[in-house]
Amino acid sequence: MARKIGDVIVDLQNISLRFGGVKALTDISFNVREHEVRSIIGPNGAGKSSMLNVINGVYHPQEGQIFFKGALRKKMEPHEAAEQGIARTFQNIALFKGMTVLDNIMTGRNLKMKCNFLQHALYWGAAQREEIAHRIKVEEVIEFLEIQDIRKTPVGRLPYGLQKRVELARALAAEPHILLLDEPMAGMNVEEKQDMCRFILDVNDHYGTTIVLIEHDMGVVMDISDRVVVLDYGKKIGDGEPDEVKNNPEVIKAYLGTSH
Amino acid sequence: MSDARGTAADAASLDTFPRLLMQHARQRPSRPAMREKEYGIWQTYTWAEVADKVRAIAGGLAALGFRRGDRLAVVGDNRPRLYWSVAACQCLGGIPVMMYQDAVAQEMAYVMQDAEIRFACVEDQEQVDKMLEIQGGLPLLEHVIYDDARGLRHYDQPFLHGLDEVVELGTAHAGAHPDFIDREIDKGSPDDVSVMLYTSGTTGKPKGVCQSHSAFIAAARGGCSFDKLSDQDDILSYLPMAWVGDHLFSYAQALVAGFTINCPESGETVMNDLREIGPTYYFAPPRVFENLLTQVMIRMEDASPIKRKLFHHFMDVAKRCGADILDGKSVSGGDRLQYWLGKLFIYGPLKNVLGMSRVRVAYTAGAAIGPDLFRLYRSIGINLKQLYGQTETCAYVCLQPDGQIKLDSVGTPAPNVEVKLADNGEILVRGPMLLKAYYKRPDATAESINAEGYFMTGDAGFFDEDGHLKIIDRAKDVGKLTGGGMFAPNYIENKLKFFQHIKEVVCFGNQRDFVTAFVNIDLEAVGNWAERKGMAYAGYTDLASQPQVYELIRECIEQVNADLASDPNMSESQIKRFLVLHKELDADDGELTRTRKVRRNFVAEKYAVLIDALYAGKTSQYIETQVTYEDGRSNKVSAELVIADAKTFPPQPRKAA
Amino acid sequence: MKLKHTVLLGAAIAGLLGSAVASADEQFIGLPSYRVGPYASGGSGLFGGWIDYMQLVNERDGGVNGVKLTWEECETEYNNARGVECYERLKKKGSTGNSVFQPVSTGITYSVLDKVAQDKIPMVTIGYGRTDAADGRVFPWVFPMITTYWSQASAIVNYMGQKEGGMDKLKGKKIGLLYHDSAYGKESHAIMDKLAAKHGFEVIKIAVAHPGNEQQSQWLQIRQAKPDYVVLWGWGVMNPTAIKAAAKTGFPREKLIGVWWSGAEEDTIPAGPAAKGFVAAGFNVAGANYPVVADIKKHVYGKNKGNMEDKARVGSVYYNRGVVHGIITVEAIRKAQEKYGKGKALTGEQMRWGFENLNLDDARLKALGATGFMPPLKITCADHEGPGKVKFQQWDGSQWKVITDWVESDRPLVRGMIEESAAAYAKEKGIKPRDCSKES
Amino acid sequence: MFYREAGQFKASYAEDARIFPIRQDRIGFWVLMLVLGVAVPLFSNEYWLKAILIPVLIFSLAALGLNILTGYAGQLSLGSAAFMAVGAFAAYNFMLRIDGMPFLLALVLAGLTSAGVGILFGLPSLRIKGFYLAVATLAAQFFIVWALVKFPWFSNNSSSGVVTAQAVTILGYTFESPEAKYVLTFLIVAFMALLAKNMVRSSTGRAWMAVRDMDVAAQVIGFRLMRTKLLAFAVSSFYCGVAGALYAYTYIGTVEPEGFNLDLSFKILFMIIIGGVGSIMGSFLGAAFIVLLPILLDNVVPALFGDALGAGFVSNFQLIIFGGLIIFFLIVEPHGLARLWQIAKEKLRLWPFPH
Amino acid sequence: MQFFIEVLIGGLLSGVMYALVALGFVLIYKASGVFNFAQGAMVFFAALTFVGFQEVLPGWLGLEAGSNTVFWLAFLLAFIAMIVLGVATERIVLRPLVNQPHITLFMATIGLTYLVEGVAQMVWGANVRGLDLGIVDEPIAWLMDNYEIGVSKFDLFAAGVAASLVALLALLFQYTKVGRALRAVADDHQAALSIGIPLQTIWRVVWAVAGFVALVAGMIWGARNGVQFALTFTALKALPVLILGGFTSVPGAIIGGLIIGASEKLAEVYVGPYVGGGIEGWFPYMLALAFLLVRPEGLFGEKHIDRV
Repeated sequence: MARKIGDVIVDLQNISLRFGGVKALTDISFNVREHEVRSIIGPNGAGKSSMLNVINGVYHPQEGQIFFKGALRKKMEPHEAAEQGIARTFQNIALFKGMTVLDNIMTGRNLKMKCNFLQHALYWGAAQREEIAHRIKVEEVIEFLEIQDIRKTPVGRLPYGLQKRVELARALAAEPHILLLDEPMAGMNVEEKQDMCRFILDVNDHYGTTIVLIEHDMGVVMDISDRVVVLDYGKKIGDGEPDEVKNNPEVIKAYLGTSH
Repeated sequence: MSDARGTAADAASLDTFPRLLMQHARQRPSRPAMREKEYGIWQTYTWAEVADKVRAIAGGLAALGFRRGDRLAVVGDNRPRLYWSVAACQCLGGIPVMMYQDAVAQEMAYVMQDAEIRFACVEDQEQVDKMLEIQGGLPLLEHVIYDDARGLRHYDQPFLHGLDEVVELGTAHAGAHPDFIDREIDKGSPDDVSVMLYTSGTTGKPKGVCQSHSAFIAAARGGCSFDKLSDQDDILSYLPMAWVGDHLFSYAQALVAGFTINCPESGETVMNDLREIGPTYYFAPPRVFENLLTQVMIRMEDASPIKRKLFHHFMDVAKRCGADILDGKSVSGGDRLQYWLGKLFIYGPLKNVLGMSRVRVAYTAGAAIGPDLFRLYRSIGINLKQLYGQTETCAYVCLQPDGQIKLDSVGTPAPNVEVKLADNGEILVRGPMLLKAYYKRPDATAESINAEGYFMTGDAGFFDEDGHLKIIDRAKDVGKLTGGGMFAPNYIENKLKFFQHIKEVVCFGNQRDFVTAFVNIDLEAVGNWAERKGMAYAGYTDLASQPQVYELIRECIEQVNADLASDPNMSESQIKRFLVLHKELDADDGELTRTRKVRRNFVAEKYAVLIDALYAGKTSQYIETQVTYEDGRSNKVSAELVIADAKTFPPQPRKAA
Repeated sequence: MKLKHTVLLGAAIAGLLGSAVASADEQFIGLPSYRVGPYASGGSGLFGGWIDYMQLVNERDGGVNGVKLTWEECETEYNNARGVECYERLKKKGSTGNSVFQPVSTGITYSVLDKVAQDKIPMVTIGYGRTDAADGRVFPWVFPMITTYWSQASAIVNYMGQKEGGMDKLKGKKIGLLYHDSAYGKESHAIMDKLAAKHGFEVIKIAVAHPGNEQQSQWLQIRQAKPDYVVLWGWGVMNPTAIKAAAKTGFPREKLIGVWWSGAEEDTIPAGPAAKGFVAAGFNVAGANYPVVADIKKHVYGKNKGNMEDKARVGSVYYNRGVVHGIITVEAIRKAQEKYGKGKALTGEQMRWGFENLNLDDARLKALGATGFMPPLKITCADHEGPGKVKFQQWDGSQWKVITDWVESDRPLVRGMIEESAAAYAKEKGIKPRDCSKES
Repeated sequence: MFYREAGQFKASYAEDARIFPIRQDRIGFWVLMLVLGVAVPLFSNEYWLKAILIPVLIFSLAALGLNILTGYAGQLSLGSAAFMAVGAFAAYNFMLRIDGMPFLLALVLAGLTSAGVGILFGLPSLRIKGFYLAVATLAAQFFIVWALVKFPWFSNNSSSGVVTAQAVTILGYTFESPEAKYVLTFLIVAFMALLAKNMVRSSTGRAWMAVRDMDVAAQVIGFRLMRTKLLAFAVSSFYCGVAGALYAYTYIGTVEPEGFNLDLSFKILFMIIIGGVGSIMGSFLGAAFIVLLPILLDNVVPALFGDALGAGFVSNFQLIIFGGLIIFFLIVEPHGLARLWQIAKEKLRLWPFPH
Repeated sequence: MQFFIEVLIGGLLSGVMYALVALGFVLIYKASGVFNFAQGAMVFFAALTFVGFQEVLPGWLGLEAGSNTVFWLAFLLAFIAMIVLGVATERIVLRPLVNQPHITLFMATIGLTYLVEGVAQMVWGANVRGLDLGIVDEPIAWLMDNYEIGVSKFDLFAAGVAASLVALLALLFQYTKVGRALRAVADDHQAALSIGIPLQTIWRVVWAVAGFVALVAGMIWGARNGVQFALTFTALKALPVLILGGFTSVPGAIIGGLIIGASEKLAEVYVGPYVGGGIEGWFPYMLALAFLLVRPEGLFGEKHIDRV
């Protein structure tokens, strides 16, 4: 592999998150290094999605600290996380149903677009140039993910697997430093999973994007991850390279104990 | 002469492709030379840009050590940059060797050995992988250049170069040797070999056909003037670059006339891209026209009854008078009005959906086209014509002139081409477009060109009273039944293939008592038919074995038999027995050529047991066959094939004309 | 039947395209009516009476000097935009175009105010509309006849003065003004303030938000303020609610004086027994025992050509108001025919002359069988209003009883205000007032 | 059927992103513009201009405004008429109080005033959604109309509360005839529709739609909810405001606050639902439908039943038909006329094939 | 002080009236997620039908006008009419629109409003009628005499009716099969379907119950202000109650109604004079809005967390 794993880019320390009285995450610490593929696994309800939501500012932990690129991060809104280069996909596809594939992916570029609505209204000069410039970037992503033929299709009409790919494309269009993927392969057949794995690795490889991944398919996780963190009932029960984690007795117990 | 091709004086000096290219770059620098659907739009390259790119690539090749006379293998889909590589190679006096992109590595290895390739320019990772696979057996191969870098990042073989890298080398080279390319172009001679195309090789190993600049330019000029092609025309280039037709239409004629080549986004999007571009000049083998029509008919089945009625009504009108209107013959006013309405409501939209609204000239060749099919396209106003030619003649022998279309002929000899018939009916041709030689095969060259300089096409045919050439079959395929009657298998097969339910037929009968046939059903058409009948089936093999399907095929065969019975020469060739094959004939299994022609002898050998069963009077036969899939895996398919009889008819005298 | 519908449908569509056919001896009157929506109950009575009167003229007299009256209703839903559409739709109908436009909605009146002058169609707004249009020098095409809101307010104050035994007795009194919180309701403010200043009483203005079906807090305020009289300047459901709330608060109904849009059966019946004693102004009176109403019953309902679905409402306040609209319209036609030729259909311009020279004196009213039914009316070039008199009626629990003769308004005061306002308008719009001495 | 798209390829993104990518649509559009802009004023009669075409255009603009808010940004509003009122009265006051105020500038200022009020009433959208928001917008509806009635300053102390629009003069030309008023309205509406189209096809519109379709995801990819929603309120109110001003100046000629009641707000909402939520063209189709339907019923129903039944019956019957037709339309095509048109167009493009 | 108390009591009692109308909204919204704008028209329709029958029945059956028999017969017939209307609405309007966006259903109910208004006036005419329930709208004498606080007997009666209606509904939901099914449906349509609750039956029942509530509301409002078109405007009074109380909460509707009623009266009396009065039209909305800014889910609405 050509890519080099770099320094710690996100460092979560002693994170605890509660909804009302329900504890979603309890005292979890782990870090993500630049350029690596970092997986979070665990049974349903283990707090995996909450973890991603903490990283990109959708949820705010009651306790703990987050260091981003070495600096302590203040409580921030999701759009601020986006501005810092954190993009993500969702467990239940969160595409914009009323828009075409192209428009969905174009939304991923929004932070890089500088024109205001008045310029848009006139659609002349800078606004048009900007649209085109970003369209070119988006077309590269479209080509990269091989979704040329559905470019103008409304996303609602697409099959599940393709929707997932479009969502990835939308996140990629933002040219993120860190890409959070929440079960990108859930509900896919073997072939689609293979494609998606390839795309994830390609992204990691081609753009050097750091990837934080939640996935149920252990085969996939062990194949493509550099390091894996295991959660169970909101607590961390394992962390390390795939082989290490695979042989961790607590992890084995957690997994044997559930139907996954 | 249209001014697009410059003055006569120009023509004299424009005798090689590089010179033609440079001339266009001067004459119409900002006209589009090529377009390619990429990143969602048609990326357009003007003649000036193309010339610059070609110079750069040529410089890069030269920098890599490419020398005059070297051969450059070109493999890939129709991509502008591959066309540029061809031109760049020619600039340096090299010979591009066009290869089929879907050939498996082993097939490629043969050609590359035969042509002593040092340089290869390939499209993408897939082709690079093939090159890497066969590279061990190709000690001469020095450099492999690829166009699309996707997935190749971690390939660190030193002989792999991205085309961009080559262009950079070329730019640097041009800095060091400013007029190097121009000098190289000046060195070129019209008699130099401009390209090597390998014959598909229905029999034996492929042979490299060496064509000179002058031959291809002559063929292209002839065609352009014949159909008045100009720099305003558009063509969609989607047929394999290694096929002579593409080289003539998309490369040679474009460089002569200066029209625009349009490359589709990918194989899957051809239909869509065709519709977007709406070419004015179109070429497709009969198979494509057939498929299109089948699709049209299938889609129309789902239309509302009113629409269906309207459609069929106007198609009848078109059948009645459409072709005559296109040919400029006189047609009654009522029909004209009906046709006009039809054009508004049916033909126009239909042509539009097919992407043929703007088509001015369309050609088909490579195999016989069904007269009904042919007429149908013409009747809705598409100026579809047939041509006849071979790789060895730059695909240029006979053309159908506008207004003189005969459904079963291939037209009159093209400008500057002499055609005559040998005693055995074999067609002989002579003219400026003949091949220079088969590469390293003086024996074969001598064999195919007779003392008077005529190329022996190997096809049998005759001229009708108007001087139009009719092709019957491959001369060597024309055999005799034991009863003495003529057996022209292609002729019979073509008649059968014109039925929408039949995809492929192989007939046997030479030195036999009667004619038998293997049939491949058309899965799409028969599948649809079966669905409407409510029949359940699991895949091709199952469907092919259904008794109703046999009944369907039998009807087709009997219709052909009745037709054959009316032709005194052919009445004995009626098909007595047939079977429907359990698998589709496939190029991957070697049963078809890459241009999808049946390899008759191979099939006969492979399925000898079936032929025996046909002639032994059995009613069924067990067969087991190896099937190769696209990815190279293989599997065995077996079936108990039913053999059926078909009704034959007594010979009937031809009706008085 | 079916064929007929098709024909009619075709005609209707043709009508939509703006063409219409009518023979020359018919006078066309476009009626922008409202029979659905919140004010449908008033609308159905008013337009019923109006149409019945025109029917009467056709049936009994064979038209006006032989000219039959024709009309077409256009539903406005009391909505300005639809009113404008109706105006435009109706204006070209009939052989001479629509000869008079009477929108029966102040909003629509304003919306077409400019248009009528351009199109030369007189607009008659009886008891509503733009008050200062009574100055015919500035508004030659608009006729806010009989009485305007300002005259009415003044007449109501005069009535109070009568009750108190002299205008000077009003000094120091408190008069509550319970008004519909809209442009219509606010029309009362200026005149009441003027009158208050003149007579030395206090006005307590209390707004009721539309639609007015909740007046608890307003009436609590009234109870606190303890006014001597309350003027009910209401519309629609606000009226019965106010009457009921007055009863609930214990405010004597005799001291609750409604304006003419608050004084109909539609306002009292829903209030039930609470309405007994309620007094309201009216430029027409209720009752079916006037000869003109009797004639309608005989000639129209007798032939089963009546417009009212509920015949019991013939003779109600709104119905009779419709009859007044009919009388004025027909009399203007009669007048204009005298000048422009009897037996001929009139243009809007000719009709305007008819209105401007209308003179319904006692004799004429008697001839029409409408003595006491409406006040005598004389319109001049300068004065497009006329008498400005109202009668007061009291609800006795089942019907309206007239309790006064025609009560005058403070003409000089009102006229002064009108002329002032009209002059301001003329100035704003750059209109040069007509010199009425030159009008014939 | 009449679409001949073969050969219409896009060689640049600018071409690909055109409003009408298909040439036939472009031609059709320009023909329509010529008909509406030239032929109609030349050949149409006064009734059609004054009573139908001008209001259709103005209501289209208002519907467009609401469509931006509801259709594109997903914020349901029941207060559009109030924003029209703000525009109408703002334009009146700008014209009245500033000497030599150019009409077009007054129009823009009216729009801006309305936009400002819109932002104010849009603030709750940051906390509440859906019907709660819809009902909350009723606060705007009632409050604004109340305020306009209550404070006589707005109507220049007019005793009746009704104000008369000043003459419309641009560069010395006074727009008086119905034709001139129509052309002016047409040009303004067409221009604003173009601006709206441009907004919705660029990043602004994508932001709106993203917030509409999935606000959490929109935030996660970097859209700011507050800015996006308030911008939608502002732009929407701007459009309604200009529509209101046009209503006063080129249509009715006078304004009274009650004209802009809840009923009108509902009508505008109907326009976008019937026309098509999230469609520029739908706004126009819906406005035409809602304006024309009662007029058509008015003409047709009496012809069918007029002689048989009473006038009250006829009027009520029209109301029933109107309500019934709206329900019928919602059932048959919940996505509105624009979707019907889209389907028809798809059919025409594929003709003679069914799919 | 008396005055304040009087205003407060009056406001609370008006609030009960608002709550009565809001109740119909809540029932339908809870069961089918439809924001039924036609509730106001249904109130009008119900009242008009009741009065209409009261008028025609004596003639038809030869009964004595104003007798108890006529009253209850008219009530019964009006109730049947409301059931027919409810069931027809479910069948003709809602069922074809199932799974459509809420706004579409909302629009359909506005269409329904026009339709119901048209039908009501077409059948019974546009005449304004009085409705006498036999309870006079007068202040209770001893309160008036002893404390100078005017509390209307009628308003008390209305409050009593509203209270019994709410109690009745509570019993219905708590102790009947349909009621339990209804609560299940309100919680989760899909889940309810999956355990075999026939949604459409539930909807029909709910529309019929809403019709009954409309009838009661219509009769009380009609007795107060007369039976006329303006009854449809009662819906406008109910809407702020709904945002305040939450669309899905019956207690919310009651308490919301009380809050709105009391506060709007107090505002009109104590704030109104400073701004020119007539603020009742918008004040409840502003109040509800201000409240929502603090608690977006309303008084009793369930808190909703977006899961991503």
